[in-house]
Amino acid sequence: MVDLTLSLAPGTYGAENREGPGVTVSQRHGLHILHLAGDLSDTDFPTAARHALGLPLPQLAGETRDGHGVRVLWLAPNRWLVVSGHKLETDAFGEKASVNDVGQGRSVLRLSGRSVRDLLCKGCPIDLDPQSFSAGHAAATLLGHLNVVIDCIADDVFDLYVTRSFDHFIHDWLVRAGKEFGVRISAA
Amino acid sequence: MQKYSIFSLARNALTSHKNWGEAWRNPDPKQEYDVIIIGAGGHGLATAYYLAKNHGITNVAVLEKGYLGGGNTGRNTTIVRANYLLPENELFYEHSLKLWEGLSQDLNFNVMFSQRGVINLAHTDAQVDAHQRRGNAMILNGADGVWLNKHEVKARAPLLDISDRARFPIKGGLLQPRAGTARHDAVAWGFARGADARGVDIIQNCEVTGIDIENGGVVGVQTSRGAIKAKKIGTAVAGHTGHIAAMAEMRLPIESHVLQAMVSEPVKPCLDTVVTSGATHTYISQSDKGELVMGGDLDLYNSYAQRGNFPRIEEVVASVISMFPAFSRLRLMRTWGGVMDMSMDGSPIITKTDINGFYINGGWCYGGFKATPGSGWVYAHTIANDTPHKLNEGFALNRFEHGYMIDEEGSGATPNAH
Amino acid sequence: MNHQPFRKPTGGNIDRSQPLTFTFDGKVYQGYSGDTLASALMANGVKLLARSFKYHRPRGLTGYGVEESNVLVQLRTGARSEPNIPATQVELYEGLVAESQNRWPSLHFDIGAVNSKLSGLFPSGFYYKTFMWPAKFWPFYEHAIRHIAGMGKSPTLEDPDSYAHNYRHCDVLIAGGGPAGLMAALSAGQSGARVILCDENADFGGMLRGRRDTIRGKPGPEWVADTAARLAAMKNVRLLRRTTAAGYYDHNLIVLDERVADHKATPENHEPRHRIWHVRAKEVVLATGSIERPLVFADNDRPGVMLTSAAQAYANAHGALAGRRAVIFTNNASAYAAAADLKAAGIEVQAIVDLRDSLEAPELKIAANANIGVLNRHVVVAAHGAKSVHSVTVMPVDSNTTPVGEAQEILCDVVCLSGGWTPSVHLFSQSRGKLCYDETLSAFVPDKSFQRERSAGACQGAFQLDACLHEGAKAGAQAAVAAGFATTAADVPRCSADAVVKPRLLWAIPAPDHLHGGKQFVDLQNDVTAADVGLAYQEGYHSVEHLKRYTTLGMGTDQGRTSNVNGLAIMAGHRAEAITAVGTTTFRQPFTPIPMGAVAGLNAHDHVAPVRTTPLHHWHESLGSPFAPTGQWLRAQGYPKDGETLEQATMREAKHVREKVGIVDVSTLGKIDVQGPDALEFLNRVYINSFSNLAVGKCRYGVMLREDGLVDDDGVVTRLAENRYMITTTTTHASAVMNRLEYLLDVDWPSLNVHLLSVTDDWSGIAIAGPHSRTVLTKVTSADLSNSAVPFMGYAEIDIDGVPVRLFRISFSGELAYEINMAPNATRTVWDALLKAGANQEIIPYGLEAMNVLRIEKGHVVGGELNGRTTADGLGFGKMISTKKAFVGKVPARRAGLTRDDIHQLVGLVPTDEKTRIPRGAQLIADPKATKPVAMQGEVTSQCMSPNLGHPIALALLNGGRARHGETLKAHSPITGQTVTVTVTNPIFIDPQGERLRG
Amino acid sequence: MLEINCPYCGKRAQKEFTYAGDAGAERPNLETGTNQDWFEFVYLRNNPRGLHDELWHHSAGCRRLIKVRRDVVTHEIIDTGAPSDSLSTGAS
Ligand SMILES: Cc1cc2nc3c(=O)[nH]c(=O)nc-3n(C[C@H](O)[C@H](O)[C@H](O)COP(=O)(O)OP(=O)(O)OC[C@H]3O[C@@H](n4cnc5c(N)ncnc54)[C@H](O)[C@@H]3O)c2cc1C
Ligand SMILES: NC(=O)c1ccc[n+]([C@@H]2O[C@H](COP(=O)([O-])OP(=O)(O)OC[C@H]3O[C@@H](n4cnc5c(N)ncnc54)[C@H](O)[C@@H]3O)[C@@H](O)[C@H]2O)c1
Ligand SMILES: Cc1cc2nc3c(=O)[nH]c(=O)nc-3n(C[C@H](O)[C@H](O)[C@H](O)COP(=O)(O)O)c2cc1C
Ligand SMILES: [Zn+2]
Repeated sequence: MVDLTLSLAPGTYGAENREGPGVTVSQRHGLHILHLAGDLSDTDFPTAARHALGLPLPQLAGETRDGHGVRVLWLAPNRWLVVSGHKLETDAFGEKASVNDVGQGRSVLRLSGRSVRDLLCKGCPIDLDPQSFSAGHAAATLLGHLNVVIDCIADDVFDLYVTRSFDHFIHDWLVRAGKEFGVRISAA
Repeated sequence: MQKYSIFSLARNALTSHKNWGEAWRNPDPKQEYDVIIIGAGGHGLATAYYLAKNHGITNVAVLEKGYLGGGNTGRNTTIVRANYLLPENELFYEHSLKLWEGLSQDLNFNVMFSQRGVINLAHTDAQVDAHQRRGNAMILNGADGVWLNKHEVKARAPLLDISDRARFPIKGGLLQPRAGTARHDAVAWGFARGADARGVDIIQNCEVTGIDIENGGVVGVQTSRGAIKAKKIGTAVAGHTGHIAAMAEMRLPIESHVLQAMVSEPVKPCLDTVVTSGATHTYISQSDKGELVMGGDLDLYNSYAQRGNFPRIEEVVASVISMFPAFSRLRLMRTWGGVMDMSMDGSPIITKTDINGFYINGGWCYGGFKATPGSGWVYAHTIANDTPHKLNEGFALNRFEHGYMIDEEGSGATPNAH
Repeated sequence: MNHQPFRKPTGGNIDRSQPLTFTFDGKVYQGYSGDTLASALMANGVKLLARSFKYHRPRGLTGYGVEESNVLVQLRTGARSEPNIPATQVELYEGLVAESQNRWPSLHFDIGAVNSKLSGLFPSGFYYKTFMWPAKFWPFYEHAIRHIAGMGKSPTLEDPDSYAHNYRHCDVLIAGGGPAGLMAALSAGQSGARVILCDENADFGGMLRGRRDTIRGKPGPEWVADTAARLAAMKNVRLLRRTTAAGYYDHNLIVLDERVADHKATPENHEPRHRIWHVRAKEVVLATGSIERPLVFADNDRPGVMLTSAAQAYANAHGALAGRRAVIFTNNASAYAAAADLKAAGIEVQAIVDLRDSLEAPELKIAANANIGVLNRHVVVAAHGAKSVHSVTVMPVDSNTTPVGEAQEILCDVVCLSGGWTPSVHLFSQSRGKLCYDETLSAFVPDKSFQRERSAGACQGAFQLDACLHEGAKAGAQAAVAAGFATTAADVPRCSADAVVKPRLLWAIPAPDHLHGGKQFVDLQNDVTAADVGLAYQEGYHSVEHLKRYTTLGMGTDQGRTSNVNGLAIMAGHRAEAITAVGTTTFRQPFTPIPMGAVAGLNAHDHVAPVRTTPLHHWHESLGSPFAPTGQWLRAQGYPKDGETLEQATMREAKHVREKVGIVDVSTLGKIDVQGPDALEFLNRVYINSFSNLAVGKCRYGVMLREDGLVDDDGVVTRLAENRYMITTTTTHASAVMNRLEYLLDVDWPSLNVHLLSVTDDWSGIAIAGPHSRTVLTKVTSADLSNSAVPFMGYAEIDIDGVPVRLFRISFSGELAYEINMAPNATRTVWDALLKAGANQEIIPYGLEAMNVLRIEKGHVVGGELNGRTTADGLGFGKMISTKKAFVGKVPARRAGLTRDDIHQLVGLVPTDEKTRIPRGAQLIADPKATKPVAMQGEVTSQCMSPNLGHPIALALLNGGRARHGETLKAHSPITGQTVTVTVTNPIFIDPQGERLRG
Repeated sequence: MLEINCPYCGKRAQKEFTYAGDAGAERPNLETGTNQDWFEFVYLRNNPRGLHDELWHHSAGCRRLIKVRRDVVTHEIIDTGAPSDSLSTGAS
C-alpha cells in the first residue's frame, strides 16, 4: 500500500540553503468556512448577504473581499467561499441562499516563502506571475492531480484550500515538489 | 505474384535485388467496379482480399485518400488479442485470432505475428474478480486464458514492480498466451499485395468526396480523381466513418476521437510480453526493433486531427514508469495520434444499411487492428451475400435502437469510455 | 594519460585549468571543462566509437550537436545508466563513464560485423519475405532478430533521480539562442514583454560558438556573452540554457525540457534532474537554425567522414582536431570558411572537392588565402579504410554530374562533407505550419503559419549571419507587438560576411563500376543505403511514408535529421518527380528524445493517482487494518486479532455484528447537498422512484438510471428541510454522479432553481449496526431513539457526547442500524464514545470485508452487480419504478433488449453441498463438458462464506433468474479449475421480510 | 493542450476541464420524448469534420458547463459561452 508516513510530519525537507527553506507550509486551524450559493440577480439575496458579512459580495472572476475579519472569495457565478475566524450563522444569508458549512471538509494550508510561486508553478496551470496573480486574487484551479482554491494573501504568501481527504496526499506532494527549494512543514 | 522465400531472397541477392517486382500496381481507376471499398487500411484491404479469395469477386477497387496503410493501421500499438467477456465480441475476435495464426503463410508476407502473450493486470480484488470472470468466458467460448499470480506475472515481465507500495499494486493478471503483436505496416502491405495479385485495383491518393445514391441504392462515388461507378460500396475508413456516412445522409452512433501512441528509443530486449493495465488505461510492449511501444487513453474530445495533446502523453508515461520504474531513464523518441471511430457501446459495426448496396464497417474504438483479418472476412461475406456472416450478426446498427448494446465496459452510451 | 594528441595547444572555449578524467569502454582519458564527450574523445584521437545498427560497421563522429547519428553511448552506470545518448550532447564531467553499444565482445572486434558480409541477404524489408517456414519456427527467428536489434540497454534498477514540471505563461517565447534568437530576445525584451529564450546547448550562440565570425569587430562568442549578459539584466527576460523546445502543441503550448543536472555526475542539493516546462506563449519566435547535410557516396560511413561544420566547430570551440589531413567535399560555398578554419587550426587540408562547375570570387579568395587547392567539378566517389578513413577516390564529373575521367586517390584521415543546409523546421511543422520547397536553397522552408509564431534566421532559410541578426531582431519586435507591446527592432550590429549557400545538387554520387561500389549510406543510424531507397521504389513503396516504413529511413533516434532530405530526393529522382511532389514525412514531438521520468514529473509511482483517507485513517492503521483502494479512497478492511488472518477476522466481525453490535467507518460514501425551491422536482426527474411524499426528516432509498435506461447508481435520499435534501452515492461513483447532476442542471434544465454541492468531505460517516445498536446509541445521547421517534428510514439531528450529528436510520447490513454523519474533526470523539459506551454490549469495529459479507447476506447490490449492463428490474428494483412521473432513462429502459425475458436478473446461489466456496468470477452453465462455445447463462458477481448461515453463498446475475429459484447449475471457473454445483435462490439470504432492521 | 476561455473564469488550461460531449444533441422532453427521440439523442451524432459545438465541464474551476465552438480538425476555438448561448460562426 502507498506509504503515507512521510506526510504531515513536521520538519524541514530537501535542499539546504543559506537563506533557509524556500517555502514554509503550515496548516490554518480554526477557520470557519461557508460555501455560499445564491442568485445575485434576486435582490433579496445580495442584500441579506451584505448584511450578514458587512461586505458586498465580490462579483468578478478571481476577486476577493476582506473586512470585519471575513474574507470572501469568488468561486463561480453565484458561488462564494466565506472564510472567517469566528463562527457565522448559516441562516443569516436569508432564505434564498444555500449555505453549507465546509470548514472541516477542507484543509487550509498557508504557504509562504521566497520560492512559493515556483513551487505552485510545479503543478498549477494558471498564470501565477505576480503581475497576473497578486494579493487579492483567488482561483479555483488544479495543483497536480487535485482541485484546489489558491488565494494570494501577499506577494509570497498563499492560502491553499484542499479537500480534506487529500490532506496526506497534498502534504506529500508539497514535500516532494518543495524539496528543490527546501520546504519546512511546521508543526500543526 | 512473385513468391517470397529465403530462396528467392538468396537468388535476388545474387542480382543485387534488381529483379524484385512491385508488391502492388499503381493503376488508374476504371470507370466502374462491382465493389468499391473506401479506405485502404488493413480492414479495407483485407475485405478486398477476401472478396477475391473467398467469394471470387475481383472487379474491386480500394480507394485511399492518402497512402495505403497510412491510417490507424499504420499508427497503432499492434496488440492482437481475443480476450472479451461478451460472446458476440469473443467469438468474432477469436475467429480473427485464428486467421492471424496463419496469416503470414496465407499472404506469403511475414506480418511478424508474435504470440508473446498479453497480460491484463489486476490491481484490486474487484479487478481479480472481473478478470477471472472474463477469463472464464474466454475459455468457455473456445479461446485460451490463464490466470497468473503476481509472481508469475513478474516472471514474464521481470522489470515490473510488484511491490505492495505501488499505488496500483499488482494482484495478478489475466494472460492470453496466444495473443501478442504484429508488424502493423506489414499487415497492410501483405493484404495489399495479396489483393492486387488477385486483380483488385488499389488506388492511392484518391479521396472519396461523395456517395452517389439513386432510388435508395448506391450507384457510385465522387472522388478527387473523378466519379467512379459501383454496384456496391463499403466503407472501411475507421475514424472517418462519420464523415463518409454524412455523405450518404446517415447519422451514426459514432464519434471521431484522437488516440495517441508513442515509442521510446530502441533498446535490447527487456520486455517479452504485452502488459496492459486497466486501472491506468495503459498498454506497453517492445517491438522487434527494440522500441517500447506505449499507448493509453483517448484525448477525450472529438477530433479529426492526427495529432494529440501533451497531458495524455504525460499520463501514459507516468503510468508506464510507475509499473516499470527502470524505464524512467529511457527516452521518449516519437509520439503521434490517430483518429478513432468510437462507437457508443465500444463494439464494432459491420453491417448492410437501409441504402441498397451501401455497407458500413466501423466503430473499432481502441481495438480494430486485431480485428483486421476477421473484419475483412465477415465484411467480405456481408458484401458478397448482402447478408451478415454469423459472426457479425450482433454488430448491426439497429442494436442501439432496440437496446441490444454490446457494452463490455458497462459504460453506457458514451463514445469515449471503451 | 594527460596526452591529448588531437588537441590544439591553445584556443577553444574550454577551460584548460580544469582537466577532467573520464572513461570510455573501460579506458581512462582526459578532457577539459567545456568539452563534450565527443570533443574530448576527438582530442584523444579515438575515432572508432560505435557500430552500426544492422551491419555493425565501424562508425565515428559525424556531427557536433543533436544531429549526431552514429555515436550513441551507454552513459553512466547502475541505476543511472542510460542508453543511446549522443556523445555530442554529453557535457564532460569528472568521472564520467561511457560505453559503446551494439557490439560484442568489443568495439574493435565485433562478431556482429559478419552481418556486413552477409548484407546481400539483408536488403530493406528482407524479414517480410522470409522466416515464414516452418511457421512454428518464427518464435526462434524472432528471438534472434530481437537480440540483434535494439541499441543500448535499458537500466534494470529504479531511477534514483527526481523530475519536475513547471507551468509558465509568457508573451514571447523564443526557441533557439543563436544569433537570430538572441536578437529576437533583445527586441522583445526591450518592449517589456515577458520573454523566455531557450537553447538546447550549454550556452547560447548557436553556430557562432563553432565559427570565427566577427560581430562589431569582435569574435562571435564575445558578442554572445555580452548579449546574454544584457538579456540577463532584463527582469522580464528568462534565459534557459540546456533547454530544448521539445514540442509545439495546440494553442501555443510549447513543452520545454530543461536538463538541470545532466552535466553533473549526479543532481545536487535535491535539484531535479530534468524539468519539463509547459509554456503557454502569446507569441512564438522560432530561431532553431539549420543543420548541414551530408553527401552520399560509397562507404561514406567510414570513421572520419563527418559534417564540415562539425569538424570546424570541434576545432574552433574545443581546439579538438578531427584528424591531421582533411579532404573537404562540398556542393556549396559554405564549406570554404570552414576549410580555412581547419587549416588555421593546424589540419592539413588536402583539397576542397567541389561539385559545382564554376566558383565565385569570395570562396576562391578564401581558398587562395588559406592556400588550399580546389578541385571544382569533382566529386568524392568513395572513401577507403575500415576502422578509420585513410583516403578517398575523387573523380571529375561531366555536365550531367556523372563521374567521368580519371580517378585520383587522395590520402586523408578526415573527410568533411557539406551538402547544403537543412533548416530545422520541426517545431514549425508541429505547429501545423506548411512547408514549401525552396529551389535555390534546395531545402524545405516555412511557408504558411497557423499558430501565433514566426520563424527567423537559418530555420527559415536565411543562411547569412547578417540576415539572421536582422531577421531575429525583426521577428522579436513583431512578436512583442503582436502580444500587445510597443517596440521596434533592436539595433543590429555589423558583422562579418557569410558565403551564399546555393548548393548544386547530386543526391547520391554514383560510383563507377570499377570501384565495386561500397554502400552509399543515406541514414547512418538505421543503415539505410541509396540502394535501399531504390529497392523501395522498385517494389512499389513510392510514397515517402512507405519509403520510411519499408526502409526505416529516418526512424532512428536522430529522426533522420541529416538523412531525410537526401532520401526523399533520391526517391524523387526515381519517381522522376519534383521534390515537392514527394514531400516530407511528418515531424512529430519530441524534437529530441526526452527521458520518460521527466515526462512523468512528480506524477509517477505512488503519486500516479492521488489517494484519499478518512478522518479515522490513523486509527485504523494503529489497529493494524489493511486497506483496500476503492476508487481514490483507502478503506479499512478489517481488524485481525493476533494470529488471525483477515479472512478469519472478517468472519468474526460479520457474525458479531449480526449477533451483537459493531461500528464501521463509512466516510467514503458520496454525499451531495441539494438545495433550492426546485430540489424536489429535480430529484423526481433523476431517480426512478418518487420523493413527492417524502416528509422532512425521512430517508428513502433511490435508484438512478443512465440516459440509456440502465442502472447508474443507488443511494439514500434524505429530506433535511422543505427545500433541502442530502443524497448519497456509492463511493466509486460519487464524482461521476455529481458531474452528471451538474450537467443536467446547467445544460438541460437551467430553469430549475437548485444548488448542488458535494459534501462528501464535510460529513464523515460511522455506521452502527447490530441488535444492540440502539442500546449503545442511547447511552451516548439524550435524544429519543424509540421506533416512533426514529423509525426505520427516519432521520434526526441529535447530539452524541456533545457533538451535533445527523442520524439516519438506514441499514446496509439488514440489522437494526444507524448511520451517523458528523463534522470530520468530531469523528474520533464519536467513534471513541461509541466504543466506550458499547463495551458492555461487546461492541467491535468492523471493516470493509465484513461489511461486504453482511451486504451479500442481505442481497444488496454493489460494483459487481452494478456493472453498467443491468436494468432496474433485473436488480430487483422493479417495484420502485414510478409509473406516474417521467424520469431520466424511463423511455429507453422500455426497449425490447432491456425488457426481454432472459435478461440478467439478480439471484442468490448456494452450493448444493453447502460447503464448497463458489468460485469468484465463475460463469453459470449447465454442463462444463459441453463442446465450446458453451452458452453462458449467468455470472457470479459476489461471493463469500457466510458466517451467519454457516455455508458459502453468492450473488449472481442469471438469465431470467427470478423465475429460476430452486434450479441447479454449475458455477464454473475453468481459469482456476473449479466447478461447484449451486442452487439458485432468493438473493436475500437473511431476514427476507426485513424484520430485524425495523426492530 | 487547448486553452479554453471559460465565460465565467477566463482563459484556463484544458486540464481544468472535462469534456462533456456534443452540444448539438437535443435532449427530448422528459414527458413527451418518444423512443425514437431518445435513440437519436442518446446514440446518434453528426460528428462533423469541421466546426463542432460541444460542452465542457469546468470541473476544476467554477464547475459550470460551458459551450465551446471548436474546429475539430485544427482544434481552433471560435467562441465559448453558456450552454444556452448561440455562439459566433467565426466568420468576420
Ligand atoms: C494510437 C492507436 C493505437 C491503437 N492500438 C491498437 C491496438 O493495440 N490493437 C488493436 O487491435 N487496435 C488498435 N488501434 C485501433 C486500430 O488501429 C484500428 O481500429 C484499425 O487499424 C482500423 O483499421 P481500418 O483499416 O479500419 O482503418 P485505417 O487503417 O485507419 O484505414 C482507413 C483508411 O481510410 C482512408 N480514408 C478515410 N477517409 C477516406 C476518404 N474519404 N476517401 C478515401 N479514403 C479514405 C484513410 O486514409 C485510411 O487509410 C489503435 C489505434 C490507434 C490510433
Ligand atoms: N553560409 C553559411 O556558412 C551558413 C549556413 C547556415 C548557417 N550559417 C550560420 O548559422 C547561424 C544561423 O543563426 P540562427 O540563429 O538562425 O541559428 P543557429 O543555428 O546559430 O542557432 C540555433 C540554435 O537553436 C538551437 N536549437 C535548435 N532547435 C532547438 C530547440 N528545439 N530547442 C532549443 N534549442 C534549439 C540550436 O542548438 C542552436 O543553438 C548564423 O551564424 C549563420 O551564419 C551559416
Ligand atoms: C508499432 C510502431 C512502432 C514504431 N516505431 C517507430 C520507430 O522506431 N521510429 C520512429 O521514428 N517511429 C516509429 N513509429 C512511429 C511512426 O514513425 C509514425 O509516427 C506513425 O506511424 C504515425 O505516422 P505519422 O507520424 O507519419 O503521422 C512507430 C509506430 C508504430 C505504430
Ligand atoms: Zn469556469
